[in-house]
Amino acid sequence: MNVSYHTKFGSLSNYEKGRVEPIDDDVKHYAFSNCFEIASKSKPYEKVVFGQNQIYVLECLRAEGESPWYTCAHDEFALVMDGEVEVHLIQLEAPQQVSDADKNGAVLVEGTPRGKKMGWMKLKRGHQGLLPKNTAYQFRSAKPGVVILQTCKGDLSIERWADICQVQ
Amino acid sequence: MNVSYHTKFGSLSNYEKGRVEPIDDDVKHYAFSNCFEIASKSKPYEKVVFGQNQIYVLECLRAEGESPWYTCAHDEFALVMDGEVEVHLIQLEAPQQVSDADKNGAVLVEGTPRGKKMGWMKLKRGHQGLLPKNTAYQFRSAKPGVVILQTCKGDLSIERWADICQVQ
Amino acid sequence: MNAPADLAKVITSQPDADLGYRSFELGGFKFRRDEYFAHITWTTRDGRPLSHTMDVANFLRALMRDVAWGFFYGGVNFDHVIGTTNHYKTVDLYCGSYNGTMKAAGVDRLENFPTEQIAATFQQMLDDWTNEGFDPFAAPQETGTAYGRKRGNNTAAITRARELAKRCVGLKDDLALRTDERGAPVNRAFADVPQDQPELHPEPGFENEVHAFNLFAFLSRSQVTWNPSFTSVVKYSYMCPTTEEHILPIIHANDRVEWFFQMCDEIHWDCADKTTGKPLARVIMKAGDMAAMPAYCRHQGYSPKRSMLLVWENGSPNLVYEIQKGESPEVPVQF
Amino acid sequence: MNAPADLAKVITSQPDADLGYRSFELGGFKFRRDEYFAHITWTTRDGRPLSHTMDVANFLRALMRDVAWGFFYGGVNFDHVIGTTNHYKTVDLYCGSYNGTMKAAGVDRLENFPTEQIAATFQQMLDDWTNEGFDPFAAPQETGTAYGRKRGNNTAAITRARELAKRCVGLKDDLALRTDERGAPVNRAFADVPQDQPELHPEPGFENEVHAFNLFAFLSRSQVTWNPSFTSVVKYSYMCPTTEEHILPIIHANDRVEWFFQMCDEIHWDCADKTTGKPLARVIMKAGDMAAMPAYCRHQGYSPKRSMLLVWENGSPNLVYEIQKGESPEVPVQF
Ligand SMILES: [Fe+3]
Ligand SMILES: [Fe+3]
Repeated sequence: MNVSYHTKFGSLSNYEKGRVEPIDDDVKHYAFSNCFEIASKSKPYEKVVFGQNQIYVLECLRAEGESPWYTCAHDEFALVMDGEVEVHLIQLEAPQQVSDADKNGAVLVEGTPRGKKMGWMKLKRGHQGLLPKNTAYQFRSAKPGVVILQTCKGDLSIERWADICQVQ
Repeated sequence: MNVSYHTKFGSLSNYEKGRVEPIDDDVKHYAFSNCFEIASKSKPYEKVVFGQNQIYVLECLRAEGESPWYTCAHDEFALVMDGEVEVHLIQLEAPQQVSDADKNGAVLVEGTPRGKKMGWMKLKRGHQGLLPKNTAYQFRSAKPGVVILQTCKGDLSIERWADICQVQ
Repeated sequence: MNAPADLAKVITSQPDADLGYRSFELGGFKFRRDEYFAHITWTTRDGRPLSHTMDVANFLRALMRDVAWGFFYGGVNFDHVIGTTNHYKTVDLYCGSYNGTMKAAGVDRLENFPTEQIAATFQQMLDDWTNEGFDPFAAPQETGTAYGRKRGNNTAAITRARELAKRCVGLKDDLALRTDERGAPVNRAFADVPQDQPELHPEPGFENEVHAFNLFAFLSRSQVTWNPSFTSVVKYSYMCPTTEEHILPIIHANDRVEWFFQMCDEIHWDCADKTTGKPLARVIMKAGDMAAMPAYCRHQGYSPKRSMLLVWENGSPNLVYEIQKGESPEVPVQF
Repeated sequence: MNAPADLAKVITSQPDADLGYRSFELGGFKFRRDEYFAHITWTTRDGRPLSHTMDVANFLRALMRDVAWGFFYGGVNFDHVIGTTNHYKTVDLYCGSYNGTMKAAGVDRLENFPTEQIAATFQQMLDDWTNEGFDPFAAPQETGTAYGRKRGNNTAAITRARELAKRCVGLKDDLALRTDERGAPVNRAFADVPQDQPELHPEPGFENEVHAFNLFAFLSRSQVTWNPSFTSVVKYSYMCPTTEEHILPIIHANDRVEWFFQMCDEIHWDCADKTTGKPLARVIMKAGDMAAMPAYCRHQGYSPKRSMLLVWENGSPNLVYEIQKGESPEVPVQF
């Protein structure tokens, strides 16, 4: 039989949030949130932690306009959940790189990033881009979008669990 | 695909008994027994109760030789589980019938049964015969067989639960 | 109290545009199905929304029995969450009320409905949700899939009448024997069961009294699984033999002691506490074994090969009142 | 300790004359299958025989995951009775040990085996018991039946290699993209998922660094269900997306907090206490929802339509020791 399916994605303008239905537990222990809801209430490029496991985090970013330039001592990955986001990459020169190779999380590049242009990419919904370690990268998004970052918790990570999570 | 099946029946000479595997309960509450085991330890035509629910019983009989003549104020049914058992029926005259129409269970006919011969039937494994109320009936079985009786508990019913049931 | 016409009114939606199935409402319970699942939602005793998901094939197999048996004796658990309890004029529908944890947490819901109201809702749900080619009464190896979008129906299969002898199968004016001609061929798994009928030698005039039939042959021609018929009746003592294959689609919590006599092959039973669902025992039954299910247990059977089980029920109407008054014993026999 | 060759020795019977399947023994546990069921028997802690019956399709789907995942993180419950706990060099096999009632009653059994011993036994059992036409990784609507007598095998399907990117899918020398040519067509349920690849504008020499891929297109071409791949790696942070349809065949009791990010469609989760199996919560996840599974829970998901779930795992080898020392948090975050 030939049936057609409709795959249901969410977006800033159209999402439906699920819920925890507690039976005999504290709903806070499920840290239940929604990336579109978080991004709809965030300022551009706030790195809102919405998943964390020891040093590792998943951050939810509202992509809107140009982000600052970031760099990080380890690889990161950006997954676009809504919108169209450009990622511009510069092979950062050593003095501007994170000096501590073990430092977790992205930091702002001090001053204007110096180094070879590596190129850029345009990510649409479902596209996941590599943010190689020790590069400088900038997001550019003409309209509001949503980016999920796979990274480690760093100086710029923002935690506001009580605001984003179902609490009862 | 054409596969053939072997339906596994039991018999006096060949049966495998299951068991209750208690987790957190008393095995006696399951009154677990086996008709072939009961019949292999019974005397001919002992009416061993192996199922009971208020006034109702299922009895397990070792059919061997000729039984006495029985009669009963209500219908009964005989199901043969092993062997070949003849059932002979006589339309019992009123004086020999059970005088109390509400009396439960079969009784022995006093003296020789008097009345019209109704006929007889030969029951093999899986055959179930009607023992109509107020008739006299007699089982005849050349070799040992097993009969299950659907009836009510009566004067001739024998209960020996501790002997027939799994107790631990 | 509502008039019967109202009671039988079923609250249902238009068919879903994609899936093709209707949703149903009964009191505070909502039911919907999709390709794989039945979804049941309710408001808990403490006022919160809660949901439950069941594989739809398992749900329909359970629903089929509940409908066909008129809610049966006692409790019919579809699984560890949802089920019904028969009060014989009314029926409880519950979610979580017989699940120890959910009950203790106050997240269960139980509502009592007039029998005709819940029956009408369940019948329509069963009919709407059962696709062409899926027979909820059939063994899994003998039917097509329950899954997917709505396609046709199988009304004939789900409205089979229960076969109930008044006195004994094969008597004049009573339940007829099963034959090829009557649409009851021998099942593949019982091809080796002898089909001979008993030798009957009635004297003239006693043809309807000198009566016997081949019960095993009768059962070998059963087209359904886990669906007892009545074959012989002594007062309120009912012989309810049935042929079993795969898993009993419900977890039965009888309100009285129930006896099983395994006539061939084998069935393994999981027995659990009726109120909480906690495991109590396993009962492994082979040909010739007899076992009682105590009235405090719920039971679910597993039959690896199609087998013949004699369910022996006490259908006395007085028993209902004795059960209500707590006078009916929970265990089969004291010894 | 035995030599590795001995450890991998599998104790198995000759094939059953009628059914065609082998039986297996592992320590005090015995396994056999028939047309419909897997039967597991053991001797209880207090020395009595006990048994358990599982639908064999469900058993094989669970066994498939346990084998393919190398016993995964923490506990893999096949159902409410049987399962394994991974200690990463050894594995516990248990019946009833994580069932509150059975544990309290002393009828459970738990044995620890070297990983290679249980792995070899499980692999052979899976191979022997899986028939031609049944793919335990496939969605129920996309495979044939697991039931019946032994017929052929499906070794190719059950020995699929896990797809594990070292850094990121699509990089040189890393896990390749999925394409028609590589035997990974778009699944019927994801026919509407855009297959475009990201626009890449690398400067010369940066072709392997200016890198992105279409994760959703990659997932739309998954041939399996409930089987996470690694697609991107940051230190020990693993993105393990997977496509889900019907029911997660195991009830996972992770030994660490595990995060789920629902990327499209929806999944409903039953969460229960890891130790006892008592229900704790339902988690209804829709596109864009994030939820953590606390380390004290066991979880089982229901996906009505094939959906994309990002399982996010912390695979740090230190975590095992922290868990053993009780230093690892059971809840995802304090707030
Ligand atoms: Fe029952
Ligand atoms: Fe998990």
